Amino acid sequence: MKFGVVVFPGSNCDLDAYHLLKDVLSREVEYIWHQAESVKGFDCIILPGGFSYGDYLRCGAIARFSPLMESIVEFAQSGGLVIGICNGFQILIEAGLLPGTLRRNVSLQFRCQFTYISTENNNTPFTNAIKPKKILKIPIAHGDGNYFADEKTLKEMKKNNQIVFRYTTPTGDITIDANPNGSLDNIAGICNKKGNVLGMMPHPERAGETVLGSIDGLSVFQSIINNLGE
Amino acid sequence: MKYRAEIKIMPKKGVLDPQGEAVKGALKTLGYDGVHDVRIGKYLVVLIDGGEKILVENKVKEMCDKLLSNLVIEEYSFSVKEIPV
Amino acid sequence: MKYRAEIKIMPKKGVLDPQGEAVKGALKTLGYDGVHDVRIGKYLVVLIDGGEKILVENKVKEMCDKLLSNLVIEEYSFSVKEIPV
Amino acid sequence: MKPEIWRELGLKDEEYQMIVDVLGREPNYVELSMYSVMWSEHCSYKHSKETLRLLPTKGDRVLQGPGENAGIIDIGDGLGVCFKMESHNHPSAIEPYQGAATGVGGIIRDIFTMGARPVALLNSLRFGSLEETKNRYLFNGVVAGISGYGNCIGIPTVGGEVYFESCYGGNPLVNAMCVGIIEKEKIKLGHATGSGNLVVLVGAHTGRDGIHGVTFASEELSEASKEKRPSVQVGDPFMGKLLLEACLELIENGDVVGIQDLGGAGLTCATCETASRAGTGMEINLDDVPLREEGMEAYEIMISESQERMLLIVSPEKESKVHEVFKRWGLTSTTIGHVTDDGILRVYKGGKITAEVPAHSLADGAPAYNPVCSEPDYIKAVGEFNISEIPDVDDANSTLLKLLSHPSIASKEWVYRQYDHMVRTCTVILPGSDAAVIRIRGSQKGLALTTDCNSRYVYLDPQEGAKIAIVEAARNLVCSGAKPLAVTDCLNFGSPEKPGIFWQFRKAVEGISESCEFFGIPVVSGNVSFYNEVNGEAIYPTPTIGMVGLLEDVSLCCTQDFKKAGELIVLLGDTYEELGGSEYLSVIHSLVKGKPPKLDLIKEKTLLKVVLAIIQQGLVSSAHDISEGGLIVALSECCICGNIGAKVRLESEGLRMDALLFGESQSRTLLSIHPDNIHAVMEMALSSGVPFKLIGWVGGDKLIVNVDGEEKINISIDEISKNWREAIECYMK
Ligand SMILES: Nc1ncnc2c1ncn2[C@@H]1O[C@H](COP(=O)(O)OP(=O)(O)O)[C@@H](O)[C@H]1O
Ligand SMILES: [Mg+2]
Repeated sequence: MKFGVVVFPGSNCDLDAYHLLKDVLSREVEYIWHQAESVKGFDCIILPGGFSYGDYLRCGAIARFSPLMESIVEFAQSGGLVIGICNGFQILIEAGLLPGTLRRNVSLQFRCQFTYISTENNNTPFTNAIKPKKILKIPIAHGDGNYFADEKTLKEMKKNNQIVFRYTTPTGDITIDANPNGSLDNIAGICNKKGNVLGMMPHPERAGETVLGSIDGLSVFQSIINNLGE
Repeated sequence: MKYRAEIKIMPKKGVLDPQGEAVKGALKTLGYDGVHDVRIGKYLVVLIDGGEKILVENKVKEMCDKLLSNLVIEEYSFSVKEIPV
Repeated sequence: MKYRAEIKIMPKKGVLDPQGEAVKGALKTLGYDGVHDVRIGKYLVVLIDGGEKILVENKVKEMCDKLLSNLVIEEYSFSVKEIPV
Repeated sequence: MKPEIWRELGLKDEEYQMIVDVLGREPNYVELSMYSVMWSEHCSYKHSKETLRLLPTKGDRVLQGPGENAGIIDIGDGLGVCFKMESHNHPSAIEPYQGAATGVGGIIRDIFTMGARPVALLNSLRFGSLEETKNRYLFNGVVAGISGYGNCIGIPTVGGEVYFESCYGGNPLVNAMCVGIIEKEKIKLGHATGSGNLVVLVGAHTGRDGIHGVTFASEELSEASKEKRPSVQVGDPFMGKLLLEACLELIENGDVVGIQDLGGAGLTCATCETASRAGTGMEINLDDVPLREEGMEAYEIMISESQERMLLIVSPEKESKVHEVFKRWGLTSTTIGHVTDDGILRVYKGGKITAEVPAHSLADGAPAYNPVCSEPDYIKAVGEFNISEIPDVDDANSTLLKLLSHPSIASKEWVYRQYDHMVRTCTVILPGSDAAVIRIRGSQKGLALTTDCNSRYVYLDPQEGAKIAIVEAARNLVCSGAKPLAVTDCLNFGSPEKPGIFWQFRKAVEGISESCEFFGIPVVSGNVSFYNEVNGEAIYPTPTIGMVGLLEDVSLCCTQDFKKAGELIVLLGDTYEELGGSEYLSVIHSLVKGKPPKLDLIKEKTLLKVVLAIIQQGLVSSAHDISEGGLIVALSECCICGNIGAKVRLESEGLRMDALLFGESQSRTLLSIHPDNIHAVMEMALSSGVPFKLIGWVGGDKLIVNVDGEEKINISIDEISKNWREAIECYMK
């Protein structure tokens, strides 16, 4: 099983995802430069966090036109596993692989802090290893994580169980205070209809070692590994 | 020929504009009570070479749809003027 | 009376506009070779009540100087129209 | 040439004469502009270099001392830690966001110029009172600028400090520090060695950024250039990131001979310094410099301070490869000249020589001044202070809350939650404890990082205050479990041409030297910022100290928060009746008076030795340095961060209540210890003569303090926490 971490100009969490997969989970992983032709040979593609193209204009707006994205879109449409974290989530949305949009945080400020999230759908390739009801402690670090979708889209998403993660209190209550950025319905992560494309604002790759204050992020990657079947 | 395209990109009606809200609040605290709505968007000036104006206008529209604006939350309008040499 | 003020805020001439540069680059890679300059600024629409138009215009200018634009790196222009009731 | 011209450029008459003597002729306007920027205080250190010689810069771990772009310290395993702090005060006063952002960008370039991978940022900030709108605007803008640049480029901002004092009202201080890791044999220097090697300019196009407004008054300028305005530098962290990656890739592969960032004085500085360091000369052609604006004149191109640019010295064989690498990273790079052996910096434009000056005289030929130095009158005045003039505390509870909610003491979370302090997944101790700790990938080791300076102490007694700044930094590192290694300093003062200010400067440097000598902690890099004044009023003398410490085993690091109910609270060190310069005196009695607490270096050394040993043996659950606000504020911080209460008994032993509770006596540390370890710790402390007091235990949901059996403080942690956490937030809403 081989993971690919895409490197856009301005990506800066590529290193962290790579480190976690290679050094912590001892999996095969390679960086993929954004100008590469294709993602052939990879089983799971990770779009890491960062500031691709400086997040100028809109987060992810320019990166989605990178040559590699075409091949990633095909990969996704043919059922390949794609996970976008933070800026990666924004890119997936701009690329039309995920619905809705991510706007400026209501605070109008960048936020870096630990958050708590509940798993609303344990039945995806990215969440099947997460114990039901388990509240995950995973940090966020973004200025534009305020999820929005119009009512129609939101209904669709609910119908298809596309809402995967929501911000909660440490005890699992979904409240306004638990919402770090103003996201609609405390949405922290969503997937596409098929469930093979996930986007999430929290950084599971930052919660994979005890010294870093949490290992709750591991279960996301463990799910992928289970799903790809050792 | 050289053209100057001016593009306005605004948050769609009904879509919350936190930045606009914040500025409205700030203006009120500064004592501008008359202010009852503020919407904030982007303004782009693009200098572009091209043939007939109509063609350039189509190009600009295409740019807006493809890259410059996000149709989920934004709407845009633009004007193209020829730059006299 | 009700007025609608439209305010354009742009980076001053000579001040670097990294965002504009990046978007220009993106447009070129998308094949829009004709594009040779992109500048990106803000566009504000402010709805404001007031008496005579001239007074409102002064108010708006004051807002721009005080809060809306950063005169060190930006320049602005605006227009005020009365909203017919 | 008319005197107005060089005077407008900020050159003294005798300095102009020196230039004429060096050249053997009158300089032209381009040459004069180049000299004016290189011989400015900022580039030439002409008022400070003599005094700075006092600083200890040697040590067996020192791989690179002052003089290069940043200092480097050996941390074993073939690795070095490379770091430097720099000020961006004046740009931040004019445009807080861009001023701070470009400050961060600049210090990052200093680090990767050495070949080091930047791994952490810190910042030391000072503003006037948050009561004033202007100061809130500056504070907000500066923090946004630091976050805007640091987050985007992907280097965690892990620590720093923020103080609010009216003296910084019109002149905020923005000191940014960057820390990098480097493989010893990969160290690169800014040397233009090898006649015939090529000079490559890469990064942003050159515009009229930051060109001194004064030059525009000069009559030599053409009509056309008259209405050209100088523009504020704008940072582009995205391009900064591309430059960082591309340059490190080239250095990694050994494809560059020398490398230098373009900072103050832009192209002039980068060319003459690299040549001067290598004892070579250089020829560059301005027609090859990519420009952002039309019709830029030679002098503008030479002194432009456009951001995100680097200068590389490359051998002809590598030229094409170097350009390829930059192209892959989407950067513009151009060969603008070559290295010569005649020691002359020759600048061509339009096929003609527009400047021809000895590189060495530009870079290092500036005069060194030894300004008049005399004790300012205020020193005596503030020194005369009799504590009996002020009433002792009656309501300690409300006093504590007042202190905790004062912005200088209150939680800085409003600041650091805007910074990505976790990217690179190496931050082991996040902002909010005494020092930040980052792990070093691929090893057991970790680095502890802090910035410190109580400038009120320095104001009251520059020498003692500076000594204390060093030991406080050391104490913060030790409390985190690290051994202090080395210092970078950022010396912020008023005008050195005023005898009283220069005296402050001189004394402060002496103080730093004294502490550093004593602890064997060398100063390996730093920066001087003079003329921090608003209409004649200088800021408090502020020698900001950045210190780096080493943990052999990062898993043994220690935080300040109380961990478990039932653990015992120990106070190491003696408390004296010292309130001079204290936060208590200033916040509660609006007095900035007295002498700072006295510092006994020997006592401090034994304390730090013991605390470090205790932590390294894993005998304590928490350790916290006692600084602003004294014992009870420190206790409150331990409780708040651990979200647990404490019950404490103290003996006044004849001390005033306020001195006991809120005095800032030095060489003290608060520990929380599991009962099983208490004897071991006591042994270690007493055997080395460190005063040891068991003052209470952790537990409950209140902070309760009894003095001589009488309850003086009894507040719920919730209330303490609320006051401490929300203070800054409330101002910034
Ligand atoms: N400007 C800042 N940027 C990042 N972290 C900061 C900043 N100011 C303060 N902090 C963090 O807040 C905590 C408290 O700061 P401070 O009171 O100066 O600690 P100390 O008194 O122990 O030096 C420290 O962890 C410090 O790193
Ligand atoms: Mg301290």
